Parts: sequence; C-alpha cells; structure tokens
Amino acid sequence: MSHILEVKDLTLHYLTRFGQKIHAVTDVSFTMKQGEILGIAGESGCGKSTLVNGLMGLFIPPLYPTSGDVLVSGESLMNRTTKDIRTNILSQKVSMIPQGAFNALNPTRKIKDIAADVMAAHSENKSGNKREIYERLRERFDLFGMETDRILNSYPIQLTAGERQRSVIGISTLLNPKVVIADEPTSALDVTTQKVVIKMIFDLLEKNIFSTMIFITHELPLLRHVAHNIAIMYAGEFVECGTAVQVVHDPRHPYTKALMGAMLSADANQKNKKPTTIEGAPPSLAKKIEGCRFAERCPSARPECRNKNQNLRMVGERLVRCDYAE
Amino acid sequence: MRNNIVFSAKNISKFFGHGKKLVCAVDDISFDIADGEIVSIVGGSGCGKSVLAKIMLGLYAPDRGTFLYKGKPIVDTRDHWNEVQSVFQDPFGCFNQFFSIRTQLKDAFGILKNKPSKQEIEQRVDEALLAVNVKPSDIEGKYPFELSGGQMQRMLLARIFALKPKVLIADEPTSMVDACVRANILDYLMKLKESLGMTIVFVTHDIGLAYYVSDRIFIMHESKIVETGKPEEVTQHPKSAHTIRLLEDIPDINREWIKK
Amino acid sequence: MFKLLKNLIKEPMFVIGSVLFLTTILAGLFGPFLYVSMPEGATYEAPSATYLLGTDNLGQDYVALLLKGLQNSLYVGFMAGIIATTVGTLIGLFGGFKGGIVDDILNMFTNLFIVIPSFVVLVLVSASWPEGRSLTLIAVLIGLTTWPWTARSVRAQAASLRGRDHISLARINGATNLEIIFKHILPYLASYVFMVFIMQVASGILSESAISMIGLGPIGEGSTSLGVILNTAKNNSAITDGYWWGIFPAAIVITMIVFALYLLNNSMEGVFNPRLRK
Amino acid sequence: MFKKYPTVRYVLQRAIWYFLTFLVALSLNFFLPRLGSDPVDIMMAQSSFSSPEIRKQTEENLRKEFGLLVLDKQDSIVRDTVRSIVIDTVVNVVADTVIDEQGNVTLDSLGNVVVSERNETVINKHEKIEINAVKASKFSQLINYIGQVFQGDLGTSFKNQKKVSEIIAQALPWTIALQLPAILFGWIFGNGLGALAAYRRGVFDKVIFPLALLMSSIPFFVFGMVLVYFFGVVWDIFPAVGAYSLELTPGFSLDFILSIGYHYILPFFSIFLILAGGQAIGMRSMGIYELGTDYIKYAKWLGLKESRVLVYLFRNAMLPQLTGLALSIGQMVGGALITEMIFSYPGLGMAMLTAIQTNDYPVIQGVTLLITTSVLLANFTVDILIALLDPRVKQSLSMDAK
Repeated sequence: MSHILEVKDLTLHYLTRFGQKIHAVTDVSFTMKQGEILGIAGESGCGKSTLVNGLMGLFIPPLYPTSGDVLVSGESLMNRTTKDIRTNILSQKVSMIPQGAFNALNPTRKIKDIAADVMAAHSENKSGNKREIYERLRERFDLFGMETDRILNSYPIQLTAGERQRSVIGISTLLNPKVVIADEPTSALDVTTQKVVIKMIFDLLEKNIFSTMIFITHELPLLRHVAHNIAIMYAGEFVECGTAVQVVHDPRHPYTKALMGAMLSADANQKNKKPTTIEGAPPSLAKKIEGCRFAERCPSARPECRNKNQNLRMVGERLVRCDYAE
Repeated sequence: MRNNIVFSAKNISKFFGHGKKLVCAVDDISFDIADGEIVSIVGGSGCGKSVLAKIMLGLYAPDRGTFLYKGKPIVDTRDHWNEVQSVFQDPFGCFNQFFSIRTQLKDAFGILKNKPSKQEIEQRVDEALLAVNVKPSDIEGKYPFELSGGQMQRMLLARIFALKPKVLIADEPTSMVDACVRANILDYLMKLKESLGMTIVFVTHDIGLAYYVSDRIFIMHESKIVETGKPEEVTQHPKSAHTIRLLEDIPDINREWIKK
Repeated sequence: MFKLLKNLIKEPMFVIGSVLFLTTILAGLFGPFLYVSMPEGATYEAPSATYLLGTDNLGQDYVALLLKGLQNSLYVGFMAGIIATTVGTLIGLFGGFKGGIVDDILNMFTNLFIVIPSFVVLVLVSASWPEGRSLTLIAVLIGLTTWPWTARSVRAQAASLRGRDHISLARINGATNLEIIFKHILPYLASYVFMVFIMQVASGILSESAISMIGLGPIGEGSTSLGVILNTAKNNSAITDGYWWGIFPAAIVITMIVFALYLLNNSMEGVFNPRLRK
Repeated sequence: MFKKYPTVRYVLQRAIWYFLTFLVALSLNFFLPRLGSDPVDIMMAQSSFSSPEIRKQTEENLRKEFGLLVLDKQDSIVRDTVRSIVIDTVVNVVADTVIDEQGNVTLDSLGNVVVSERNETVINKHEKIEINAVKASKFSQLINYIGQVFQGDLGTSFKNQKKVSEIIAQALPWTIALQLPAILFGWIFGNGLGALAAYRRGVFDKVIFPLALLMSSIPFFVFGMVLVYFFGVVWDIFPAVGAYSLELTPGFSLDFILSIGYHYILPFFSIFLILAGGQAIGMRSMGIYELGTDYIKYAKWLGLKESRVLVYLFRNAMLPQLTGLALSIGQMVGGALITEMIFSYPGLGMAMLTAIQTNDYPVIQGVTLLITTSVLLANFTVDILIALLDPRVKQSLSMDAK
C-alpha cells in the first residue's frame, strides 16, 4: 500500500434549511504518497474548504457525502461517527491548519493548555503530570525558532499574528499526523511573515514531524515554490492537475491560463504584458450544471461545451478537464 | 506633462488614541504629486497607507505639518470633494443596502456645487455605466446585495466616471476582488487617466499591480515613506533595506524563493 | 432586506409569537368596548355560566375586569416601550455616531443609570405620589428608568457602523450629519431597534405589574391593570382561600403577552443575526 | 500610580467609579421621595394627635429625623424666634338695658327688660412669638442625609419608633438566605442548561428552549402565587406563609431549623426556576454565537473531546452572561422581594411592603438604599471577576498602564 491518502470520486453536498441541495464538490480523485506536497488553488467559492472537511471525514450536517471514498493509509473515513473520527483520526492521522489563525486559538486559554488539551484528547498524556507534558511541549516548540517559554505561557492576544500562526502550526502537528491539510495558512499575513511561516513548515518537513501536506491557497506563485503538484479547482471540480512547473509555466486549461494571465509581478520583462481578464463570476452550485462549468466565462468556449460533460483527460502529461485543450 | 503640483505634503504626521495608547499612523511624511500622474502607495497592512489616503481625501486632518491641495490647505471639505473623490476597498460595504444602485449613483452629484440638471445626471450616469462595460438595463432596479464583488467595484468606478473629479484616491480597490477581475479595475484606472487626465493615487499592498499601473511608486513601512521612484527604479535597484527585503519575500514564479 | 423578511415569516416561533400577541392586542383594544359586563354578583363567585370567570372581591365580573386590565397593561407597556426606545436610541445613536468626548460622556451617563436598579427608582417616586398615580405617570416613570438598556446596545451598533465605507462614501457625496444618521445608520439599526422595542414593551408590562403588586400601582377610576388585579387578589388572600379564578386568568394573560414578545424577539434575532442563524 | 499592577489600578478605578455611582444613588434615594408632596406632611396627615403641641413636637422630630432641619453642634434643633405683632380686631356684642330719663328700666309688652345691642370693636395687640425650626435648604438636607447614612443612622421608623437599621438588620439575613442561593444556583443551573441546549441543539434544544422561554416570561411573584395555590392550598404539601411555623420559638432546635427548611422550599423555587429559565435563554444564544467562532471549530478539528469543547464554550460564553447577570440583578432583586411578600417571608420584601402600606418613609428609603448598595456591590465584584477571568480585558488594561 504505497498511497498514504487515496480519494476516489469524492462528491459532497450541502442541504440548506429550505431543502436546497448545493453540490459543493463533485468527483474529486487523487492519491498522495509519503512526503508529497499537493497544492490546491482556486478562487473564493470554488469548494476548497468543503473539500477539507471531506478529507478529514467531518461530515457534520448541513454537509453530507453524496458518494466516493477517502482512505488514509488504507483506512476509510466514510460513514463513521464523528466521535470515532474525532478520537482516532483527527490530529493523529489527518490534521488541519486553519485559515485565519488570528482567532483560531481560544482567547481565554494559554498556548500550553490548548496543546495539553490536544494531547489529553488523544490520550497522549498517559503520564499525566504537568511537568512532563510541559517538557514535551517545550521540546517540540523549540523547533519553531520562537522564545518557547514566553509563547507557551502567554494568551493568544499577547502574541503577534506571526507567532499565533506558528503556534497553530505547532499545535496542529503536535502528534505527528500522517497528512496535514493547510487551508490558506498565510493569506492573512504580510509577505515577510508569510516567508517566515513557510520556512518553518519546511523545517518541520525536514525534521519529519509530518511528511505529507495539502496546501490550499489562491496564490499560485506561492504554490509554485511550496508544492510538488498543483490541482486547480473551479466550481467544485478539479479542472487541471499536474506538477507545479507544468501548471504554472505551461497552463493548458483555459481557466488556469486565465489565472496565470491575470498574475502581475514586478519585474522588467513583464512590463508590457497585458493581463488577461475574464468577465462574470463562478456559477452557483445550487443546480446541477450540464456540460463544462467554465463554459459561460471561457474565452475559447464552443457551443458543444455547454452540453457535453467534460472529463479529465491526459493533455501534455497532465490531467485537464477540457476536450479542446491542447 | 503639465507639472503643476496637485498634492504637496511637508512633514505631515497623524496620531490616534491618547496618552499611553497613542499610535502614530503617519510619521513625518513629505511628497509632491503632479497633475495627471498615477502614483501608487505600496505597503503591508498597518503601515498607515490608508490613513495617508484619508488625509489626501480630507477625511482626516494631519496633526502636524502642512498638507496642500493645489497650494492651499483643505479648509472646506465640501469644496475639496468637488474635485477630489475616492473609491474604497470593500465593494459590499461601500453601498447602502437599502437604496437601489442607480439612486446612489445619482446621489453622488449631491456634492457638486453647480449641480447639473436631472436629465444631465441621468445621461452622465448612463455614460459612466457604459464606460465600465455595464449596460444600464443590467442594474435597473437592482440593490447592492444582488451583485457580485467585481460588479460592485465597477459601480464605484462608474461613480467616478460620472462625477469626473480632477483627482481620484483609490484606497485598495483590488484587494477584495478575485484575480481575473482585478486587472479590469486597473484598466479602468488607466482609462480615467488617459481619457479625463485624472490624477490618481492608487493604494495597494501588491507591488505587482503598482508596477503595472503607476508612473511613480511610494513604498511605505511603519508609517514612513522609505522609498520613492519610477517602477523600474524601485524594483530593479531599490535603495532602502525594507524594499529589498519586500521584493525578495514576494514569491515570484521565475526566481528562487526558498531553498527547499 | 426583503429576503430576510421572507425567511422570518417561515419561522415557527415568529408565527406563534405574532398570533399570540395579535390576539392579546385585539382583546385589549376592543374587548372592553364589545364585552357587556355582567351586573355585580356575590363576592368571589366561582366561574359559572353567567360569570365566565367568576367575580372578584367586590362581585365585579372578572371578564370585564380582565379586559380593562389587559388594555391598561398594554397601554403602559407600549407607552413605556416607546419612551425607553426613543430616548435610548437617540442617546445611543448620537453617542455612537459622534464618538470622542460626546460618546464618553453619554456612555458614562448611560452606565450610571443602567446600574441603579429601575425598581428602586420606581418605588421611591411612586411612593411620593400617594394620590394621582395615573397609568401615564407610571408608564413615563418606567420608560425613563429603562432607557439605558436601549442606549447601551444601540450605541454599540452605531459605533460599529461609524467606520464602515458606506458612511465615508455618503460623506464625500456631500451628505450632512443628519442625513447620514437617518439615511445611512438608522436603516441598518431598524431591525435591531425594533427588537429592543419589543423587549422594552415586555419589561414595561412586567415592571407595571411589579409596582402594582406592592401597592404602588395606578390609582383612580378605571385604572385597573393586570398587576392591580393580582394585587387585590393577594390582599384579599384569594389564593389561600382557594379562589383560583382571582389569580390564574390574570397570571396566564401576563405570561402570554410576555411569552409572545420573547418569541418574536428570539425569532427575529435568529433571522437578523446571521451568526445565530444556524 | 500602581503602574506595575494594571489589575490593581483597574480595581481602584472601578472602586472610585462605583463610589461616585453610590453618591448619585444616595442623592436619588433622597430626592425622589420628595418629588411629589413632602413626605412628612403625608405622614402627619395620616395620624391624629391629642393636642397641637404634641403634633408640632412629632412633626419637628420627624423633620429632624428626615434631616430637614438645621442642627447645631449638639445636634439639637436650631430655633429662631419670630416675633410678630398680631393685631386682631375682636367684635364683641355689648348688651345694655334701655333706661328712660327717670332712670327706670323700660319693659316690653311682656314685661321683659328691653335690651339694646351695639357692637364694640376692641383692638388688642399682642405679640405672637413663634418658635419654629429653621428649614434646611435642599442641598444641606442632602449633605445632612449623606452624613447620617455614613454614620449608619438611617433614621427611625415613623410607625414603631424602631431604628430603621434595626428593622433592616432583622430582615436582611432572611432575604440573603433566600435570594443569594436562589440567584446563584439559578444562574449556574440556567447557564449549564443553556450551554447544553446550544451545543446539543437536537431534541434537547427543541424541548429546553420553549420551556425555558415560557419560564422566563412568568414574573417571579406570579409563579410564586401559582406554587402557593397548588402546593400550599390544593395539595397542601408545603407551607405557604412565613419563614417558620409560629408555634415554634425561634432557636437552634432541630425542629425549628427543619421548619425553616420546609418553609424555604416554595419561595426558593419560585425564584430559582424563573431565573434559571431566563439565564438558559441568554446562555443558549451566547453559546450558539460562540459555536460559530473559529476557535471552537479549530478545537473540533483538533479532535478535542466533546466535554472539553463544551468547557471552552461555557467558559467563554459565561463572561458576557456574568455581565448580563450583574446588570439585571436590579430587576431580579425587585421581583424577588415581591415574591417574599407572596409568602410573607420576613425579609426586606415584607419590611418594604409594610413600610409602603403605612407610608413609613424612613424605612422605605432605608430598604431601597440597601437594595441599591447590594446591586452596586454585585456589579463591582463582577467587573473585577471579569477583569481577572478574561485575558482580553486584562490585556487592554495593561496597555493602558504601559
């Protein structure tokens, strides 16, 4: 069993209070080996965060799995009670670094207490005495290049945004999870702090605190440097999956091309490059959409695009969900 | 290029709070902005760039130093707003949810001293909507919560096309908008400059956008302007340590960022 | 905004609340005129065919008494609610919007009066008016002692709106301060102020019944209220003598009104406060 | 001052603020009863006196009690003598018999002496000396009153000449014994229920929420009456009057204490259940609000035990509930006092009721002052508690101090 994470045609939907069914994620499939980093990019409302809940087995109403399977080192997360997921999977097998770290930490508890709670939840503190637990935490937090004692003994409000983000990463990876899912961990930070946090993540990978990661963000240039492979998500579907270099430097799906075309960076040979733009906004996922979901906004759309379902196929050694991409 | 000075600031500072909680948002800043120029102010969150923008707009008055618009300090804000207008960051927060978009676009004319006639206002609003590629029928009777972020940002720009002010302060108009629509906003800014000779101050945290759209760039850090210059100068051979670090830290697809 | 109202109508709590409340208002408004009171009978006659709800210590027909009492209680509740909400909203709005020193002073003033129990003020003032304590006087007293609750919440809301972009946009559209307050702040607060108003009406009715229970309620011809009815029943030891019809009808009516108002408030809070919508 | 200890500095600041509020409450407590007619006049009008002297004497004592008179150092009434000349014309009728020239008395036809009447006005002047106490100005009355209060002298009751402080001292223990536990346990029980309802949301919430909402809309005293009727009258399980059965002599005998316990049940539950309902509603909406916060979601994503997440939820949602409790304790105490009246429980409620019925102003003023002081103390303690419990508040304090 070489794959640490296998996702087979995962389809998720929300059931709103008034019985409306929203197909947030449709037919997502990918596999990850030990030590691999997968980047998932997409704009707001494309279903990234919904996918995260699916990958952690957290199907809490109003989110329901329609079909498909998620296997973490061979163990399926489907139709299991939340209690079972909570005690056996979360923080141990699959762990998550949340988006806004700013208020992800309980404001009325010290960092060391939150960390101790995590250990207690997964019966990692058999010894139970505070001294030993504190030593274990100090040893782990020393890796993060911050004044460990100050951080561990302060409340979240007493820390800077960067320190809070690193503490969250420390807590999420405390029990050496097999797969770590980072949901836009640095989007709220300024560029310099972002670099410090990413460096810390690479440090942890080197010291193999954890080895396999899914990094979710809408900043493609960042993914170029962080991820081995990148999957572009649009309206609940993967539209292009390939290596970081392929997707960023040689995009094939019209949506990826548009994303890369809209990038503006501050270097000379880009001065007169006209940024490409696309009108409109992603379709609402309330109704089942026939054909390609990007059709109305696609610059090279054809009449058939609107009614023929597109499936992922190999184009230029990567998967593209468009019959006319070359 | 007519180089009469539009904005000139001499050692202006702005503080908030009092006593021990005193915070310096703008610290001893001086600059000049010429007519018809697009100047970008680039800096991270909390560096004071928005406060500076609000000073130029006349919403805040500097606590120290002098700030002149066309050689005169801002005394009557209503006069000032006849010529200096603004676009804000949050497209959804900019419009009042209880009035239709068209009514709010027409309200904009309330600031003009010599208020045009009813027909002329209607006509100028229609012209402005076409200038931002929106058919008037698209927004007929629509309310702000019925449109997307990108469309709402366009409405803010349409307001500027309609009012035709001399100066536009664009306070982070792109940061709450998706990437593909972001470039449109920049094109409209340039269109305002070419077609109406408008002076534009573009405030952003993304130096890439500033590089693309502006004639000059001010880099701001901790309430001070640490570097000014043409886009090529500032990005190819930056002088201040902060700018160098800033350019290094931006993940660029064509250059090494972190040793993996 | 209209979408929210559509959701509100679907809320079961809102429906039950509004139905309950409307029935009490209709009974309160038209009851006393429509209902022909039975002639006086013996004291504390048990409910019978003639006296549907029995008679009180003076032999009066309880149904007529209750309807009149309901009308007066609602009158005091609404009057107190209106006074408290207007005074509170003005102070809160003005303080929250103006900010700076004005806000601090008004805030200090509000915090001063929110701590001093309104019950104490009511007792002291009513005690100093042994005669001539009319319904309106009591309503005004309740209104003037419960406004800090409105001021406190409206101020917080107004202060949070002050920094919004749509206020800056209104400013550079040349809107005057008044225009900004009434066109750009008040609409955003409308649903909130209405919810606070509902709570003030409920507390007005409760305060009136509390005051009447200790004998400081309204006096004078026709100024009976639900609290007065309960008080007379207590003073004539109706409970211990087992005359349940002296207590239960009035008790049920008060509880029904307040329960209906709380239902309305909770259902609106669920709809208008997104965080609670789950 | 105290730069280094922000919390101590905050405590002092709050202490000063609450002292100021206490002074305002004191002046309110003084002026409000005087808004309408003068309380002493009301009291005087109510009772008859054997002679004007006694009436004047009682009125003067009352005025002195009420701090309405100027007192000299020895605390005796400063009197000023007002000399005024009073001219009163008295018309008295003088009757003379009519005498004819020969000096004989004329008789009328029936032989009676004919009398002629003429009025004679007699003007007598006499000096009226009025010795009455000098009325103190409103402001000096206030200062006088505040001075008295701080000496613990709340004046004497008009009805039974007992010291008000004595009456209160007698009633207070009963009220504290009833209300403190009822409010405290009601708060804890209600908030616990509310947090569970917010967290469980399922059937538990569907049942608890409407029930709690109904309970919170019944006024304390109404529920008291309902309990009295069912438990006291119909089933007669629990006594419905007084704090102990009157045949027993108060003392520490077992059956006396048992009787107190027995009488305690109905009043306690009439406050406890209603208060718990109100708190449950408040905590439920606070709980739902907290459930939506990022740190609770993160706690769940970390796989924390459900009980631990519930502790997080309760711990943080409790803080605003504490403030809510402090602010609404004024109404609560008011309502609870009336409940005492239903059970004629010998607490402050009964003292207040009898005082109101007999217009015994000193007692009314004393009781209301005590309620306000206890409410201010409660608010002060909660302010300090929150400053200690909530690091976010502590942080903003230390920023002030830095």
